[in-house]
Amino acid sequence: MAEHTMIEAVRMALGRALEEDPDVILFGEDIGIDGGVFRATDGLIQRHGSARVRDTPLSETVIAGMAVGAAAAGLRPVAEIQFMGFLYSAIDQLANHAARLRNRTRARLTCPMVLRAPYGGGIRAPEHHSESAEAMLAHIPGLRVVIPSSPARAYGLLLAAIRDPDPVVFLEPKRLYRAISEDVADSGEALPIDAAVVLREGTDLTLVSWGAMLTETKAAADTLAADGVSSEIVDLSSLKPIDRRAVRASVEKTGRCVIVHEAPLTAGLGAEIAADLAEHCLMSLLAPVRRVTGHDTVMPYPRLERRYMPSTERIVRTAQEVMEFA
Amino acid sequence: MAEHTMIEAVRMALGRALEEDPDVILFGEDIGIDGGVFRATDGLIQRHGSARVRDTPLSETVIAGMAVGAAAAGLRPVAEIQFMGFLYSAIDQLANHAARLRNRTRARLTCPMVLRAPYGGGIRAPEHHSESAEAMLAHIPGLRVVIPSSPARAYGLLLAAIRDPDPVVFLEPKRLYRAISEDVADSGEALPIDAAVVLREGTDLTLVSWGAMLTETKAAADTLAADGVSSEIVDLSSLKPIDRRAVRASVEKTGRCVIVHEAPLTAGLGAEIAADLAEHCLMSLLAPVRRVTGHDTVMPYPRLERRYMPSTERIVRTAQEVMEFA
Amino acid sequence: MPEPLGFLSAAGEVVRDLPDFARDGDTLRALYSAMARARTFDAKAIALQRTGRLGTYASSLGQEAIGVGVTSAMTDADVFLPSFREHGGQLWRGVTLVELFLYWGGDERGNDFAGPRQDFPVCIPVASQFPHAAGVALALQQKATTGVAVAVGGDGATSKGDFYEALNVVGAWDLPAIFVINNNQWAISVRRTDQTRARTLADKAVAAGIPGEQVDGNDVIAVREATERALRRARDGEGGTLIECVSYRLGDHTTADDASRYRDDAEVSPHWKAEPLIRLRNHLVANHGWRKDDEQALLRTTGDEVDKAAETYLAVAPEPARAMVDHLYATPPADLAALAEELGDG
Amino acid sequence: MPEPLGFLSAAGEVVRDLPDFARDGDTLRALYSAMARARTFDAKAIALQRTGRLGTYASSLGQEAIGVGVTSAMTDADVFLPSFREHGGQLWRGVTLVELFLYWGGDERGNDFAGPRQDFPVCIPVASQFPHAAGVALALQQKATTGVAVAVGGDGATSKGDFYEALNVVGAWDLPAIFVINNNQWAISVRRTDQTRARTLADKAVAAGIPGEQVDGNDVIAVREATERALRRARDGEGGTLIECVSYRLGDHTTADDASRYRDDAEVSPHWKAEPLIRLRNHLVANHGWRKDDEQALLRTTGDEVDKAAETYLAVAPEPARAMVDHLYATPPADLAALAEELGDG
Ligand SMILES: Cc1ncc(C[n+]2csc(CCOP(=O)(O)OP(=O)(O)O)c2C)c(N)n1
Ligand SMILES: Cc1ncc(C[n+]2csc(CCOP(=O)(O)OP(=O)(O)O)c2C)c(N)n1
Ligand SMILES: [Mg+2]
Ligand SMILES: [Mg+2]
Repeated sequence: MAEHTMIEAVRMALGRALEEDPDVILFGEDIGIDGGVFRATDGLIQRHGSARVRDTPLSETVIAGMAVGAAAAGLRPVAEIQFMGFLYSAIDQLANHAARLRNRTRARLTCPMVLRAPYGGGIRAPEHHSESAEAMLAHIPGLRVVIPSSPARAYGLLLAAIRDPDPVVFLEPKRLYRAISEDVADSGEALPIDAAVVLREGTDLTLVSWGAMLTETKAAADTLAADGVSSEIVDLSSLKPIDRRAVRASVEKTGRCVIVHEAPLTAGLGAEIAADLAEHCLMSLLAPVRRVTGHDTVMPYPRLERRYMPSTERIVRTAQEVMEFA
Repeated sequence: MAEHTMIEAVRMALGRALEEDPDVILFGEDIGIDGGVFRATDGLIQRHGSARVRDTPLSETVIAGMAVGAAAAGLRPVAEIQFMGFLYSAIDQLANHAARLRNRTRARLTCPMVLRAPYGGGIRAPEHHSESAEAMLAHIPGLRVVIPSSPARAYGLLLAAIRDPDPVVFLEPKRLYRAISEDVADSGEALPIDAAVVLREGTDLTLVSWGAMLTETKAAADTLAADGVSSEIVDLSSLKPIDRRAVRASVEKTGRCVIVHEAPLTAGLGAEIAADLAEHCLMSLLAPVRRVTGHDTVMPYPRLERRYMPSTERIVRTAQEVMEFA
Repeated sequence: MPEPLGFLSAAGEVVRDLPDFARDGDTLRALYSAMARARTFDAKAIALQRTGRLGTYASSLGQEAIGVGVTSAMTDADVFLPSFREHGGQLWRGVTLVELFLYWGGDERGNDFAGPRQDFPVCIPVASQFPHAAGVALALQQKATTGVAVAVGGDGATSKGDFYEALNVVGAWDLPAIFVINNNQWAISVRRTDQTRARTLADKAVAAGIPGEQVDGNDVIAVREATERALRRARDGEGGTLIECVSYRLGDHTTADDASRYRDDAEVSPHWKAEPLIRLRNHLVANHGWRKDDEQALLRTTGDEVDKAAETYLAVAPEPARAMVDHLYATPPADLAALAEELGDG
Repeated sequence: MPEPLGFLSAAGEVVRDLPDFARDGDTLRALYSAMARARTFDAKAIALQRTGRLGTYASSLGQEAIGVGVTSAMTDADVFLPSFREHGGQLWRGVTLVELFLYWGGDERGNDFAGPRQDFPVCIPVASQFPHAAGVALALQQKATTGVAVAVGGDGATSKGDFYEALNVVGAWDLPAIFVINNNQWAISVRRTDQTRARTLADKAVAAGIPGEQVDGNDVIAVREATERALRRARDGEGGTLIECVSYRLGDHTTADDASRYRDDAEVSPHWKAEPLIRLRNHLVANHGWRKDDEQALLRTTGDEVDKAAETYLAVAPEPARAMVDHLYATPPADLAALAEELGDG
């Protein structure tokens, strides 16, 4: 087993999928000879040919819509939207078609497609390149929305997404693409797609997060541990459907919860988790459920970006307030 | 003062806006000679001419994007999307442009546009004609999202939306278009755009809802009243920004809260309200905050539609459980 | 500007050498019967809607030649992706009358065709079927079949980005796809000429660098012939085609529409003379011995068949409430499984 | 297929009768200086980016004639809506070098132009500026001004529904809008010929029924002349025009790109001979007494000006954190007002 970055793990999973299933096909902007702007598909066109690894015209609506058609007709398209900021044009096809085809044909036609997109900020990218609009997608019944938090999870979850018989939006935390390496075996083994995972066990407080924000969340847990606070970290991982049981179980144990995400506060996915806890775990809660999120504004241009993103300090401070609550 | 339906009130507000401000311009599909598929613009092209009341080609992206450009260049466009199910194609222009233009130019260019769309189900419409995707829009910083609940509120809020210096998505509960009449004076008076309103005062329980679901919510309150439960009804009215203080004040008083909306549960806007209460009113809560929503699925075709929609009975039952909670 | 391709005049006279298939009386009778069947279905659907027994319905009155002409050229290897106005095409493909009634009656089972399992259901969001067609064509190409994806949309649909993006990728990738435009001159209340300044809708193919052709959409022979040629080109690896079928919407946009608000009878009436059934009937009478008896028998059997289908449809009980969640995912996630239980079979 | 409109050969010889403005030495010197200024800005921006003092940057190297040619034809009554690659155009319009540096350095104040207050800022989501241009044109038309909306986008942008829907409404409504395509042959790594099968990008105008013209995008005279004509038509109420400027992207897509991954030097090198500055310099030397001194003086003043602007930019402190919420709405809703307080001026 060798160490790999997340971008390598994504590439490995894509390569594996192309190898194991002749129906898998990749398309998107600049994914061919260029290997994708983040190099997620680097080398794949050389290995699998330009029929299976295709550069599309610059057309996000047709990328999504063509994936629907191809999936219904027997392929397993894995399409890429270059940045989540350009995925909005694909929402119509996702919401009105991808998510509904099985249901509205009573399973006569299905839609086993994956739409990959890098999401999130923190890399000083130009405007519209740092979106975290996962909550919008998580509101669409019939979709799956998955976000990995590490190279190994990216590998296993992407394989699971590709093999899943239903449409999956697979959002890759671009800040993590090269930030961390870990052992990833190209084993062909998928991870369970609908499951949250406990990344670290703890007893005093539950920290729920996903994707890149787990970096700050873990750092906050470290700081808190030094203060004697034992945090349990739940990586939500599947944002749609949500593994409510896992989150509830943790909070029932700890009695306290802080949710961390990069997207703006209002109607972010943290709301759903807090609401679920308010409904189902009210009696276990020893303190208000708090959310540490991006400020309730548009992601600023790079110069103020850091001031927008939830920092380790903000998480720690909020967690301390939650711990002090009596 | 005369009684008017909501569709008449919308038409009155549009007519008033066209009269009082030469910069107001209406465009959308079939809003001209046909008067809009719901007749919201009936007669306006005759009165204000085909330069100010314009039929667009069938192009939702350009309807939204053209509104952005026209607003920035000094008009006050009031554009119509024929049904909310066709608004998804406009989200890119809303999220990436309308909502950001002021911020990204530090107020050099602004975007005083309104995008109207009928939303919601319950009228046995064909598929894709019954969407309630308000939560997706409420997640977009920089937008306003407003939903009226009665003819008078539609009139006053639509005028407020048109006069507002920022972009507003104005969602009209089509089930109410002709369902109720009330006194509406064509006074030119706008209602406050960012404020929730208490439709009915009560002491035991807060019911939060918006748009057409207030019908069932009020009916539920009546049933509960007969049982001796006094419900306070909050019409959220502005879904973005949310008048959090008004909701909190009510729940701090009553200690119990049920939120009612037609959209699917997961990541619906009810989550944000419940989360806000879980964070800010935990100590006032005598029972878990519950949500009565459309089932967590796609709006079914008409034959099962009624089984999808939150019914008065479901609201009553949930409220009773909340009341019985100890 | 060339005339649209046409073989029969409005009166049914042959104005151009007929293609082989159109010399065969049986074939023409089949086409005629299919159009008549669509029209009978149409009338019944409107009647049911008017009496509260069907949902909002989009009539294909006057445009029957398009769906029938297009699909009659297709094979089982092909995939049909209709808009919401191509009942005649769906019926030719093997969708049953009961299924159509179920769909328009508001029951998802209407999309679970027993027949053309690969065909797409009705598409309500205008033009959104064109990207699907590109995707289907990609799959057909990739799997080295001879199949072609054939999508139909309206004149209004040509204004939507979906149409254009899909047309463009069909061109760029040489996809075996045919986009057919049912140009019935109206998109609800918006005239074709207010929809776009393009000289013809077929001209829009220029933007994608693929062939575009205008045909008389009221001439089922022309529609079929143009489709056959385009299918042949696609099967030969020559890529896609845009076909504009010039026709006219004789009825309201849907049962929810009142066309008298935006167009006069004086505009509509002349088009009744050019509609697709009369001309083919005239041609059959003049050249293939079609008699009054044949016509009456056809109307009778078609009427009976449609009435029976309507009765069958009306007798179908709605699905249990749980059906609305049972089909959302292949394997319902925990919450939905619980919800299905709760909704139960009632 | 007609040749693209051009007046100067790559070597700078006059190949067609010059328009009046191009007979004037001062005008040509101004155009040349503007292109040189854009190129100097470009080099500085890349240098700053390489040393971590600027964000990701899109160079306009080799395409300076497009922005400069287009905007030099425009007046203050018009509105410019650039993509992200038209620095020369923005500068001509009066955006300052400091503002451009601020924008690309990641500071929103870079969009708060002191100069052309009505112009749109850089547009990152490809093609989304075209619907804005249609809207601006609508406002200009409605307010009975003589203004025209002029948007620029890339060859890749022509594949996007936004472009097409906007072009179509410009045609349908006779809007005073000009859509300019900077066809630099590449959309990141995708070749123009893989982007679309359309014969030319100008041909896409056929789909909207408006005039489309192909011009030599490396000939600033041609670009300006075509724009002037289109502006005149628009001001005369004759509606919109699509202008394709054929050029070549000499550099990487942006500083984040490595073009050597997908194209060879062998492909790029010949294009260096056709780039826009050399030919105009040759023409100036041959016809308008442009000397080495002039050139050196120009490079010196431009270099100094750009260096000074860069210094000014680098000295601008970031805004306080509250700026990120202060400008979201005209009147911040309660929660944002509170957040602004909390973020404070630090
Ligand atoms: C994207 C979208 N926008 C709006 C509508 C509402 N609508 C339904 S049909 C229609 C007109 C369609 O005209 P055309 O494409 O010519 O087809 P026709 O109805 O004439 O067959 C409109 C605006 C829709 N279904 N989808
Ligand atoms: C809608 C959208 N999709 C994808 C991107 C990412 N992207 C930025 S520039 C670019 C290529 C643009 O090509 P072209 O239109 O030819 O303009 P050029 O960069 O060559 O000037 C892409 C794909 C984007 N900015 N917007
Ligand atoms: Mg039509
Ligand atoms: Mg380009």
